Amino acid sequence: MVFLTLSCWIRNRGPDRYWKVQELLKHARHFRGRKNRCYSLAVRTVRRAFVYATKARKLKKRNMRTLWITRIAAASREHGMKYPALMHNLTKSSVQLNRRVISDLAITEPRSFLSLAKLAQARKQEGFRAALGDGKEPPGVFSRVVLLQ
Amino acid sequence: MASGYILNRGALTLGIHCQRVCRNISLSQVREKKRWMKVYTYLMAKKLKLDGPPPPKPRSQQPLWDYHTEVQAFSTRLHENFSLEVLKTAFINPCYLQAEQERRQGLGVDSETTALVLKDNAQLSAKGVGFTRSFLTDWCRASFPSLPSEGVESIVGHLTSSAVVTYVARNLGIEDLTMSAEFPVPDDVLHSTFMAVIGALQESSGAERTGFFLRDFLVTQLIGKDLFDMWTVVNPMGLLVEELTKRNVPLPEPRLIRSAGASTVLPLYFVGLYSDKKLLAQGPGETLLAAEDEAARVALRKLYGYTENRRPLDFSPQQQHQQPLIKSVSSN
Amino acid sequence: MTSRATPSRFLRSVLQNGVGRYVCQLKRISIVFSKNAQSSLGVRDFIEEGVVDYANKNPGTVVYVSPQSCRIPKIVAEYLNGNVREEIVTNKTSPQISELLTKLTNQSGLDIIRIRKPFHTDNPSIQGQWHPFTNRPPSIGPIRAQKQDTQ
Amino acid sequence: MAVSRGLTGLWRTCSMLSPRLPLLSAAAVRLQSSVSGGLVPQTSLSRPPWAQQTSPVPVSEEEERGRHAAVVSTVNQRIQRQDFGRLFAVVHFAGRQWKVTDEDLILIENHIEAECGERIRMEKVLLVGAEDFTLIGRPLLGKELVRVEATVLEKTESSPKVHMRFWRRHRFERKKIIIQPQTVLRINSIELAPRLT
Repeated sequence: MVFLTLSCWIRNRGPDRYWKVQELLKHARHFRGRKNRCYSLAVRTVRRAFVYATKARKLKKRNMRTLWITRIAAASREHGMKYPALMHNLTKSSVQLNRRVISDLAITEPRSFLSLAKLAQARKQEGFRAALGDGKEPPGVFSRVVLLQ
Repeated sequence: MASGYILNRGALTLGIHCQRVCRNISLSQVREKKRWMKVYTYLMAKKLKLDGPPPPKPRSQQPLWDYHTEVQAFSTRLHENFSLEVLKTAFINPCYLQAEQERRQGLGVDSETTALVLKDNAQLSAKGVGFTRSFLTDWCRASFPSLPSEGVESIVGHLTSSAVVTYVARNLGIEDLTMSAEFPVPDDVLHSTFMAVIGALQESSGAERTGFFLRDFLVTQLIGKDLFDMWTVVNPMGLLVEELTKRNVPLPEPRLIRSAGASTVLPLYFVGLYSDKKLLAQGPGETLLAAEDEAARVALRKLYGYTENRRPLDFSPQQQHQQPLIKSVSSN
Repeated sequence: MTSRATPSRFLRSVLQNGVGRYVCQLKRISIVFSKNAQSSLGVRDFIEEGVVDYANKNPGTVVYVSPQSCRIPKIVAEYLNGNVREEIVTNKTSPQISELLTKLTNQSGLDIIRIRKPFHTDNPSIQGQWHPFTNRPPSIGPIRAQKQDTQ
Repeated sequence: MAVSRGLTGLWRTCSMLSPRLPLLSAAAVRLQSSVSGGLVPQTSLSRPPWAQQTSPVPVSEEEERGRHAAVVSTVNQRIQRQDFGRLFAVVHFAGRQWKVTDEDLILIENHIEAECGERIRMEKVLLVGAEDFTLIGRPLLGKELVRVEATVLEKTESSPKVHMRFWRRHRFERKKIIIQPQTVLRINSIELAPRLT
């Protein structure tokens, strides 16, 4: 037989489900076991992987925020403050840095973070004095709660 | 046996059809699913595996290529006013001339009618090398006034080294335009071509613009580089002592200032260098010697003004180059 | 595309572009189309209307227009760092193609894959990175015993 | 009034900083933003809801003023002489805050209204720092004080992401491929002017 064109020369077999399968297996090649080559097993796993990836894009934001908070908490403890006090007092002194930047600063720019902590500390003292009245109370008084007892 | 036959046959047929396979098939195909495609892709993949990838072909020998336009676009793309004649000369390497002449002789045509009337870029290249070295040296002296001459030399050597220059040239699209005997263009040819381009720029637009060109494309490679990556100092402590005696500062005294985990597998020592009871620098290390070395390097960086948090290099565009800071701020 | 299955890179720029001057990274664009096929109708329209304007607006880009007998019209863009991108423009209208060309011009030719972090810096720390000794006064307990080693 | 509040906070921060870092003069300056000075209407958030506190610590106001002036003039002099090293800034851009320094790249998940190669100025600067001083905006630093410039490098597209939702046993499966526009910016310069008050 003489074939002048390539497409007639190559033998054709079976229906062409091949491409559809390849499209899907492309995403499954790194899986472990038979599901990286068997379509019927791969199809469910790939679907689940996509769903996980979709959900994880939201979860990542949440997880990163907790990570930043943990880091800020650790860093602020070093300067004698707790995380809630630091963030609250920074907001009160209208510093609107977000948690990502503050945790970055705590790692890469420790002196800037120190001054932020000092700022929050000063604001905290101011707040305490305001709560205690006109600020004439001696420094030995702990708080009103102690006085009431 | 059969598979070998198929492969041979495939290689023969496909080799011929390699370039125009789409066209042939699309002419002869019928409207149906292209069921032969799977086998065909397998065959092509097998062929690729057997033969290896095809040898690279210079862009100038592929279809759609107009040399004059390319050169013109090259000059406008970089916002420079090259004179095109000089620029074209800059791309012609001596090796290309030689190869071309041999090729013409091999064709057996009359040598007078086919004589090459092209100049090569040797002269421009030499000029470019000289200018680049002198400009970079001046620039280094101006930017890092306290750096000694060996340091300046090593920085200039790093910037004009073959690796950096070829990297820059490849990313500026010079490789396509270079006329060279071989392909892919060897590194030294690319290096001399880049230098020739700089020589051509100096000839057509003057030294100042060439300086800006070098600053924008070559000096930017310094960003993120450490001084001692470029300048290998074997004994930083000795250099520091030498430097301090030159400046009439008392000699440095190393002191262990902090340590942690000294008995573990991961010890950490901080060594501080004190000179006249003032802390010059401190550096960490896994052993005392390494820490001392590191501290000496930190001190040298401080002395030479090449610390990581030095003022960023000035890459402002040309028009506002001389403007003072305050003026530009108040004008907005 | 899950993140494990796809390749990724960090944010980069070609040759520190934009530090000194900005260089358009698209060096060459070739439009391959057919003179009479239906699928390249929009490309023919674009070549009549917009291609000259485009070439005038981008003098740093070489535009090749090549009519061939092909079914699938395409645009081949070559970038300064050597990457080549092919875009298939079957059955696209003239404004769509113009938009596509603008997009190709504005790109830098780096691979379009997942980018791991949305920032890149060469100087991550200006005041020196935090380490456990940063905020501690210089001499604390256990060091004194080892001071004799250094002297 | 706003300035005087700035004063009270200021000297305390400085005096606490200086004994801990004796080698280098460190200073932190609180700045009242120029924006809240009158452009923005007075709301419940523009000023803290409690009364202004006079300084309870026995330090006279003249001394406070003096200390504040000393710090401000020191920082101003350094800015005048330009002998801070590299600067970093925290800018608010495209809904996020970025800590940037010169020659940085940042990637914005949206397109912006500027051509490639154009210079833009980032005006919302929350914080500027050098090695020895930090200027903290409350919440923003003044436009005449600091100038952050950037170049638009690239306007490109993100890699395709699959958005897939699936509810088992409910015959619910949705698949969408998301490609969003992206912009790459290069920070060119961060400049400070000696306008500290």
